[in-house]
Amino acid sequence: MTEPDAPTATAAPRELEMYFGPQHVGMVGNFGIILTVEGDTVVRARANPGYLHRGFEKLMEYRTYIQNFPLVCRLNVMDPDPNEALYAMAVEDLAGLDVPPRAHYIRTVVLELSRVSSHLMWMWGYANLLGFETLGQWAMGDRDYVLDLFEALTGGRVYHTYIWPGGVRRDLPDGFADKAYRVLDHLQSMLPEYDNLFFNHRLFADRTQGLAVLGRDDALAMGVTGTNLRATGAAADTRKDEPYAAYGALDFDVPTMQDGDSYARAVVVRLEIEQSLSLVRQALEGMPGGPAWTKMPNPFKWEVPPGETYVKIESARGEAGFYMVSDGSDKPYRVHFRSPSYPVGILVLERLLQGASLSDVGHIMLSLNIAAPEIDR
Amino acid sequence: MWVVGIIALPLLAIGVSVFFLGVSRKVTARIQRRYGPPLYQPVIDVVKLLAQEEHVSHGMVFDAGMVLALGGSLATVLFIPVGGLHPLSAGGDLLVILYLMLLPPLGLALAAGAAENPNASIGVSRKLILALGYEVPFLLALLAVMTQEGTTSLVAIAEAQQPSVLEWGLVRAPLSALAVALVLPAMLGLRPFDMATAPQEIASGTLVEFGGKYLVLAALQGALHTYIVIALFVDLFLGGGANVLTFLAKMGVVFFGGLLINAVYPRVRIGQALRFCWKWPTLLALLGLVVVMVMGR
Amino acid sequence: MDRAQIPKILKSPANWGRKYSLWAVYFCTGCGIIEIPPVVTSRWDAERFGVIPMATPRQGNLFLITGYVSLKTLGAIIRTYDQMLNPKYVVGFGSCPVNGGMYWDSYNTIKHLDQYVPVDGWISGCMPRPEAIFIAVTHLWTLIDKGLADGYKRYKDNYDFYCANQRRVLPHLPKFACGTGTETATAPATLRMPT
Amino acid sequence: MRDRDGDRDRTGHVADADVNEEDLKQRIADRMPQCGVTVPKPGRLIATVPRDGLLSLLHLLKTDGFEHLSLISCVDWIDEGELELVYHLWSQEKKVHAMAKTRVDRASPRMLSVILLFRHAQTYERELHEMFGIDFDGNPRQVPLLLDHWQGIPPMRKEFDLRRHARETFGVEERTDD
Repeated sequence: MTEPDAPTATAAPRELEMYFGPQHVGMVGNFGIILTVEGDTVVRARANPGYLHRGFEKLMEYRTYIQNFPLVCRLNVMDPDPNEALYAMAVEDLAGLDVPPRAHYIRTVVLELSRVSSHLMWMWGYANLLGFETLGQWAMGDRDYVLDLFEALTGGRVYHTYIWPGGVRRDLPDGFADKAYRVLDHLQSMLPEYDNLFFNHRLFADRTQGLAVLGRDDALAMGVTGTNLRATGAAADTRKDEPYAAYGALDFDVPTMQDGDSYARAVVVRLEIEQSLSLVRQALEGMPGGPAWTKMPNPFKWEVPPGETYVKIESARGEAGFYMVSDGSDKPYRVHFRSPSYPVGILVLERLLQGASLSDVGHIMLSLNIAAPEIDR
Repeated sequence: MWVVGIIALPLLAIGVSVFFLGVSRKVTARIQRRYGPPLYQPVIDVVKLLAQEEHVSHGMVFDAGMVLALGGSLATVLFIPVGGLHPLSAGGDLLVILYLMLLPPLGLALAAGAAENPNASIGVSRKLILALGYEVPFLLALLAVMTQEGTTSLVAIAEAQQPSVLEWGLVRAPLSALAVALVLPAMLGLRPFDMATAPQEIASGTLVEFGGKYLVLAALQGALHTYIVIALFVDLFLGGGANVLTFLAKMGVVFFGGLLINAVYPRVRIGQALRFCWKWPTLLALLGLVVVMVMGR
Repeated sequence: MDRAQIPKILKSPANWGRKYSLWAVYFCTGCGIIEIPPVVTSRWDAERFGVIPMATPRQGNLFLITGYVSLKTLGAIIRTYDQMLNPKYVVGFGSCPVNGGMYWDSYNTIKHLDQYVPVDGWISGCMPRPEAIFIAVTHLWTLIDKGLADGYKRYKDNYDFYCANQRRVLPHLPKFACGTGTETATAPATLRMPT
Repeated sequence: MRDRDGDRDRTGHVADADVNEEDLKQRIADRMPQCGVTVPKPGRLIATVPRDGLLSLLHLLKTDGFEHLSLISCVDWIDEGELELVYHLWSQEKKVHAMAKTRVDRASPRMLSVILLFRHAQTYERELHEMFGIDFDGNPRQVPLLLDHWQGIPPMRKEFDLRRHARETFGVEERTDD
């Protein structure tokens, strides 16, 4: 019981056990992998999560609905807004709250900006791992402009506590659309630069093509969603399958690639940035008038009717879901978060790392776009 | 006079290489749209490291390895003519330099082995494999130059190139020069060939267990290595230098080119690096050797 | 370089080096890590102040503990801290290391970081902005100048106190396998706890 | 496969979605009479079975197109002395989310593992084993996942008092607000 996940076989004399992370520059998030290497080749890999576990689901059972509201966005720091939206949607579903159309559009803007910021962060990490520090610095610098937009809209750079049961916390500030268009234009103009420097680079293709291939059947059988699944050719996207917010009224395609290797996964993310920029633009242009929230009952004494619901959303990493059970009191009875990184970060990662070269461990992990706080919760 | 040279040359080398470190950080920062640290930042770092209250050693072999590495580099510096300065030129030539250049990697390997960190061992093995890769074209190119000039003395080679630009090794043996230029990033440990100290893969590789004054020794050795390789290239192919200043200016140009490549290339895998080194640079160097031998007849 | 600084540098070159060459060791302890990449990249560029991220604890002297600390992470933090060379400075980042913050009643995160490792400075807030990190760095400079950034000395002097606390929450760590378990867990009177 | 052809309308669920769910409900009721099926809203389906029937229900659903296991969740109904296991399945073809539910005894919770049907159930079961203390027969990897050397009652159970634990372990002072 005391030995966490002990190795099954005794290590052969030439094999070496290595702790990859959490104190490791090549590690994304506070996550560990225990590698058994022979020379430069990984023989066996075991994921070692739990460094970020803070018992979210238990904490939420102890807090009222309104107290949970600032808590949920901290589930995943890289992409916080989908979690807020999920929580809001779950509570709305249970309590039967209506959301005005304007709030749907504002939510779409926020969710897509969050996706852009998460993907740019991913690009920084990925480029850095491949030793492409210049692109990493540029992407991170450009991400800051998105954070500036968030700051103008919500007052916070990273955590926004903005999407709220019954709508959003406040309406768009004056001149927000113009600011947003400027940022969108800038990002749009940077994308060709990224392509020249990175995605069209021969060395990038050399290092990633054919690496860590995940077939479509395997991906489907192992619960993979999001960009990782779309890189195998399956056009599954919650935004299309079960449209929420304003996605049903917007015009977009789901970018897919066929190969399912590291390269395909990276290119899908790159294509999604472009698509998200267009979605933000569409949502801003088609923004209807009217109120941005519905009036809620007094949140301090608010009791949500008993019931259960499962809502889901397409976060930057895939299908994020929220299973919420209410027993009619002012606190949720049970909350369970379905994180997109969860199936990918443990079983799929362990499988793809087998036989990989030690130089590729970090960027195989990053190509899967794993967020450690989502796995640990 | 030569006593002054023996003392001055290593000091000059250290000064130049530390200055290069500062420049490299500033230039990289500017390419990355940053302001960057002050030029004298490496000096602050060295002062900080020397002033640390703790220095973790990993035993005699660790210490001896570091001394061997730095000593080897310093000795090499003395044999490389810088402009008119060549204090030990009478006693040495290219072959001596080649032998002396083997000492630093050996010392580093000893120290890293004594540190007993798997990352360090992997870093050393990568470094040695990479050396295996670039030594082949480098030695072939050297052979071509020595055949052409009919001497193994670096001073003579540098002086033979003095008259005009047309006498430069770059013009007279372009294939060999190109071959060495291609493996130059690998010899300098710059991207795309910095896998021996890749922080993101093996957390700084060979340097993982170095701290305090040992890191100073290691960093100094690394900086001197950069100096040696670039000085060799300038002496062999860029006409040496009429005086110290022109020589240093040429070195600066070569280093700057390396920095630009460093900034826009990703890191490759060790296998890819080996394949690259043994393909085009080796072919070019071989071709250059053949051309020299045919023309020389 | 500011001309007025030169006498100061000559007086204590060691402090000059320590101040302007803070090599940061951090790992993604918690949410706070999200603001570190912007700080070290092109928008905010911490390298101006000599702060650069370092890959291995042997080379760093500034330890950023960025956010809530779960028990499993605490083990890694202690291990990393012990590997760093003196002098070393610890900065607690965000509300969670200060008093548990949002996770004050969680079963898996520690509440007061300074009971387990000595902390030289705090940055409060959730999330602290990049400017706050720079303020922390400049504040740390003042502390180093005055000789108040002495967390590593406190750790040495009150090792029993810290060790007992560490053992209380992490009894299984190999570090404590041979300990007696009788160390007192009350703070000695001489221990200056940052308030 | 409707949406891949692009004939889906923009407003969300397609018009014949209800038919699908009613069909499904009927089919499950025919094949497994002990199973209670409800359709709370379009696109959702809840099927409740006794503990023994769960594997056959999951198998039935899987052959019906529910190939994606989203989540295995567990709810602790402490007053009824039972743990409720909820298997969340999604059908990409039908665009329906199904929850298969079953209850196990709280005192000695045991369940058959479903890793033969869904490979990645391994991790979910591993977590439930850790957080609720449920034993999954057939899961080879029931070792701690998130917690480090945890002793005492599994933390997600309702009888685990979070605040008392925090007070005793970390010396957290009680706050006046709740």
